[in-house]
Amino acid sequence: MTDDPSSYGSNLNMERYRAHYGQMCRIREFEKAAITAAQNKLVLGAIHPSIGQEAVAVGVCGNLRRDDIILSTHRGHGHTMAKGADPLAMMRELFGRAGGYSQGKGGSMHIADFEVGMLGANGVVGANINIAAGAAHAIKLRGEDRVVVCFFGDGAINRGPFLEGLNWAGVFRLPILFVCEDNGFAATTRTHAMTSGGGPAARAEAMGIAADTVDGNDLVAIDEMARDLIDEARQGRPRFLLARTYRLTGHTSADTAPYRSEEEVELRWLNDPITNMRRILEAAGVPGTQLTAMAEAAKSEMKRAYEAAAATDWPSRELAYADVQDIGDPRERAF
Amino acid sequence: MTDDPSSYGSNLNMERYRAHYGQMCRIREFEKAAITAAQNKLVLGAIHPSIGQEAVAVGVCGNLRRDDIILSTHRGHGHTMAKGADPLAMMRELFGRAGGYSQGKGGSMHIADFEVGMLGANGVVGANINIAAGAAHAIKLRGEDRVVVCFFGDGAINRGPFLEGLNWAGVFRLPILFVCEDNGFAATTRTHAMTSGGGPAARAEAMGIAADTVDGNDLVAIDEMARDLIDEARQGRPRFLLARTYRLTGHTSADTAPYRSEEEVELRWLNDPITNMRRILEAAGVPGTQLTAMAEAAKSEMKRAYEAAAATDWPSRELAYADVQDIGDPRERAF
Amino acid sequence: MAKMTYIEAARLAVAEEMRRDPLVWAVGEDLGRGGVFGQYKGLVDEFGPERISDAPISESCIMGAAVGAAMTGTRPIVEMRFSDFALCAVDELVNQAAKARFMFGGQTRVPIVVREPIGMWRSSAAQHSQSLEAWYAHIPGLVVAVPSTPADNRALLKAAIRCDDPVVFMEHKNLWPLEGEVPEGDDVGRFGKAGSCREGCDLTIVSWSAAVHTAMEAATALASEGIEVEVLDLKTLWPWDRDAVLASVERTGRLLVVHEAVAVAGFGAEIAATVAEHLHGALKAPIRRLGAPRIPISYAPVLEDEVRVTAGAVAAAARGLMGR
Amino acid sequence: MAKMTYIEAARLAVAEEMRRDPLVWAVGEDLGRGGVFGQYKGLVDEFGPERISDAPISESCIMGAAVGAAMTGTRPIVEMRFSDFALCAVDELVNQAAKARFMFGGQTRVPIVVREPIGMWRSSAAQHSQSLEAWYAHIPGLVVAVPSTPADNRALLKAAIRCDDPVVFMEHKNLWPLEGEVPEGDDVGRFGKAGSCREGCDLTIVSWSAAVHTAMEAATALASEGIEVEVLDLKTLWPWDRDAVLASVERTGRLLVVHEAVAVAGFGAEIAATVAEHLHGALKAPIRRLGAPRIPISYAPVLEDEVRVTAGAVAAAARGLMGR
Ligand SMILES: Cc1ncc(C[n+]2csc(CCOP(=O)(O)OP(=O)(O)O)c2C)c(N)n1
Ligand SMILES: Cc1ncc(C[n+]2csc(CCOP(=O)(O)OP(=O)(O)O)c2C)c(N)n1
Ligand SMILES: [Mg+2]
Ligand SMILES: [Mg+2]
Repeated sequence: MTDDPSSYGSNLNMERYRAHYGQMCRIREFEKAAITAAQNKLVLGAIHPSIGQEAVAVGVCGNLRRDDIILSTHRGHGHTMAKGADPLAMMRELFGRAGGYSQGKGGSMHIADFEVGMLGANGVVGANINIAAGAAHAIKLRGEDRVVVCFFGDGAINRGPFLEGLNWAGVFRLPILFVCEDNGFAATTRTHAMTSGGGPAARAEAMGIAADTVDGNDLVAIDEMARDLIDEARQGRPRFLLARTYRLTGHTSADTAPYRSEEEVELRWLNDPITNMRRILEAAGVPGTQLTAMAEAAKSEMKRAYEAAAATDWPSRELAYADVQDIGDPRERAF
Repeated sequence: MTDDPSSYGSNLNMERYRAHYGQMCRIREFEKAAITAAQNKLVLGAIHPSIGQEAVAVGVCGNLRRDDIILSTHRGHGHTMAKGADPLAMMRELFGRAGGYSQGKGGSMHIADFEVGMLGANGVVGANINIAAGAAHAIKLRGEDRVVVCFFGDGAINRGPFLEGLNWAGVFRLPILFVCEDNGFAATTRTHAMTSGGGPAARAEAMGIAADTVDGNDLVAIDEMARDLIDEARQGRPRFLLARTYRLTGHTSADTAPYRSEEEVELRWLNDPITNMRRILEAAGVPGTQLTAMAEAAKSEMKRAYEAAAATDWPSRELAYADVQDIGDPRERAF
Repeated sequence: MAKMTYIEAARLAVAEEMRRDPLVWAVGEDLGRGGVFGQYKGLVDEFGPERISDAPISESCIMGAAVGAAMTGTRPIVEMRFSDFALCAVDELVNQAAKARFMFGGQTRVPIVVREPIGMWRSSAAQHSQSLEAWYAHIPGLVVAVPSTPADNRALLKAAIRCDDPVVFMEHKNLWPLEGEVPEGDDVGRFGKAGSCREGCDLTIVSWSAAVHTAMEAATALASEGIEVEVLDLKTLWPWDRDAVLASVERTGRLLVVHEAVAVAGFGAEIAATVAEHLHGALKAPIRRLGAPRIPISYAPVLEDEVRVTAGAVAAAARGLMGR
Repeated sequence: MAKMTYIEAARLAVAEEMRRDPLVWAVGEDLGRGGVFGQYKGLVDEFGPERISDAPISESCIMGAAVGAAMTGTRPIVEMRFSDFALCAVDELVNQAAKARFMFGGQTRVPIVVREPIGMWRSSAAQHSQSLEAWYAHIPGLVVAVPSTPADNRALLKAAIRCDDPVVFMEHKNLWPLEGEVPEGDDVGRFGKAGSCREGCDLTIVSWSAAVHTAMEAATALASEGIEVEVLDLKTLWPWDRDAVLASVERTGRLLVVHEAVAVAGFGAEIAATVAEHLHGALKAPIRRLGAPRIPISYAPVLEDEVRVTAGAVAAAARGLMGR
């Protein structure tokens, strides 16, 4: 975050950031509702909240066109919503209901909305990196001017696909921006304890992918940097953005995170990206009441999504056999 | 190579380098014999000669103790012999005969002599890197002062295990030296065309493994650098050595390498590491006749190995069922 | 005898073997905080972070390093978290661990235990629910264990740790909280020895892992209808207790194989084929297999259940074989 | 009809499909120089290095990038060089390619063809000789093709390239030089349709890939002894032509499955189990399977041959089933 919020002053694009503030609130409220739903056993699978990391999703995706592509991780709600997905279809997916983005077949960890270019969260850490490289490869082969953004965590840089995918992007000069959200943790482990060397940006640079670092809790900074990097990437110059942030919740909604102190977390809450943005907007003259109203609107939107999802039917059993493959009968059971 | 051979002058440890010269000649002659054997259909599987790269094997392994460990690649004859393996048992292995190091079950691509700490060539590019890290991990757990050297090619740096294994070595501070033999090629591909960024050393540095670069055709330089790096590694400071060299033959003995010009190869022959060493030794006063005699001795040693291998029996058929595993009957065939 | 859960039994096995043999160590992500399911809870306090070692998210290196560490005189327990993630380390397991001893002519051995929790666990979806035991049974060099009870989990895990072969050790996630009696003393399991969970003369059900409990539930229901089912728990798939299966089917004349994995090319096929080969003529009814249809596992409970082999389905199949 | 080799037929199929559809492209190591066996020889001249693309030694990324490129409207042909190296990319194939369409509720498809040359090829040893077709048949979402002739290689490869599902396409390395007639015109194969290589009333042999030729050699020898064998070439294992197999075995009353892969948990078990389930009572002899013993493949010819299923072994098994 910027120490002096007023430093953005009157140059601030007020409309843009007010909208972004609203988007961050929506993501926050969506995830809070999802956590409640998990507690109430309405969401049965694991969910990984991105609370505290919303600025990265919103700041980056705010610079993408609808036909641009993103790939995400297990912690994908924010990216998905920031790319334009509908929270009700997302909530239904988390609830495993009809009308969910994937008919309830994927759940939170496989949330996706191909219509808005969100090509999927992924249950395998790092697997999205190669897939993203391939999406960018296809864009290049087809001579399009779309761009791909691949989000992943600081833990993912220790998996082979990080090397293979970045090298691939560099060799084929693909239109892709890699965004590493460094939230300090890989599940219950402090990532730095299991990472040797200079970290994500140093590794990217060594692979020929120019890397920039940004305060991941400062939406304005992310927005400005992402704009430039996405422009670059669109020209076939792959780029890397390291966003330093913090995971304010446990790894999953069920994780009480006993491996870190309450003081640590409390301190980090002082750097909440949503509060940061609010402070900047207020300093720039946006009335606090207006911002509070936006936050409230987000809350009731997600409450409605929760209730609507809870009232939605289960998917039809027949769907279990749909979309497996064209060839061969998926019902084949030995008998 | 050193431009001015006489620069090593009288500081040269004559005995040491005379022995190393002999060792390089032995490796060269072993591989020439193996190529002949392949042409004569006595060696049936693929062989990957290291002709032109002998200085790396000899220079590095010359600084290891017998109880130190090496891991190698598909191009492993030189490393194996330099670590102290017996050429006859190696030749028998290449011929698929009884008394081969692995009873003829592995062949060239899986050549190994665990007695001298040579824990295997590997048919999967890059797979040896993680295995080597694990060997070093065991050494550390057991509190021993042994060291591991892992050889691999420039092509291997584009596989995930390169990242995972180097990170592992850095995180656990393991006694390991990574040696990348950059011979310019990955099979029929010029490696640089498929490699993004600053190459092997830059990647290693980014992973926190200090990297040095050496002329891979200059045995003296390699010897001196390897000595220091192995000392470092033995203290639990993993190190990386990039040796720039050239593959004077095709990728396999059957590859005529039409993808590069004869002129290119001829030029590279002028930098043959064995000739280089000979020039240095002669400049330091070793009589050429003595060196020629050593080369001749190597040749006849390998001729004898060839003939002895050719005269050796096949392994007993029973061995097909030996050393599969302790548990369960490997003969189990459905019937 | 002590009552404990499946997960406690596993923890006990690891602790006992680590006390016995200082060369045993475990490595995987988050182990210092107990592992993703708490399988390693508290062990770091007793054995320290070198022997209960955290790892980067590097499945290939976790597996590959274990291979090298095993060749160099230690006995690593490899934690893969979900068997699905072990698919990031197949070269290391199949091309390296399984083949090294043979390929190097007996110069080395690779005593690793690869823990790969399998199976459906409510709404874990397609990438966290698979049961691929048939794959590893197909690979020369590997041992495959699939325990169904706390006692077996302890005994077989101890055996796996002592074994000089690479062992793929598949615990079922749904069984973690299952309670059962576990013998006192140094109870070390035997690979390739099936357990008879129930005797019966009408029909043999062969099963393993969590499906054993489904089979038992069905058998109880069937008994009340006068159908006496023999339930065999294979416990390990390589080696598998062919003799026990053949002896039982010879007696009952009927075989039903029940497993959670996809039926097509599942390990049930191996058992069915073997029995068909050996007991032609002795069978009173066609062999049957029950497994999942060939669809990925869904997130939504109602769709997830569609791949489940239920006690009802087992009982129905059994009745069919009895001509009822 | 034109006479050509198995490898030429594959090259032709790729060229034809790439001409037809500009979204088809191929990617793998060394493709610009024709690929490791020359399967792509000359193609770069016609289609350029973007569509016949070299790749770094990055099997995971070759496979993973193909998944992303397929989701983004292209049709990649993935070259894995040896099926053994595809074990470096199993997550990408099994957790990603095979499941994406289902897991995302039909929002996407992954039309990739994964070429994985299989099988023994003199003295290639344990890491370059495997036949793991049974693995992929077990995975929902995958199609598995195992052609045995030049004509089928062309026709099925064309079908695979046109297919919207991920197809694991396993060519046998020993068949590259095999010559055969290949139809003119746009001959596109059908998945799940077995071929009858020879008719006979005494015994059905079911086989695929190179083993079909072994089976045919045995059948010829058996004919001279008065045993008339029907030889079915499955051509694809998922789907496999169950109807053709059941119809044939119903006629002959005897089944022998012959494949090169390890017998234990091989795909032969699926066929044997299915036949046992469906044709109980119609069988005149026990079902038999012939496959490799559960040992890794050796380098030394004499040991390598130990895992080979020979025509002699097939004939002996057939005689056994005929009670001779
Ligand atoms: C290949 C693989 N290994 C392990 C896991 C289990 N896992 C899920 S999330 C996670 C931590 C990921 O850390 P990071 O990449 O930093 O992302 P974050 O959770 O912090 O967003 C782990 C280890 C997995 N999903 N995939
Ligand atoms: C995982 C894997 N992919 C591909 C191959 C095929 N292959 C064998 S050697 C080789 C080139 C390796 O290049 P490099 O690492 O530079 O070693 P060099 O051959 O130059 O010694 C390739 C691609 C393999 N053996 N393993
Ligand atoms: Mg993180
Ligand atoms: Mg090279």
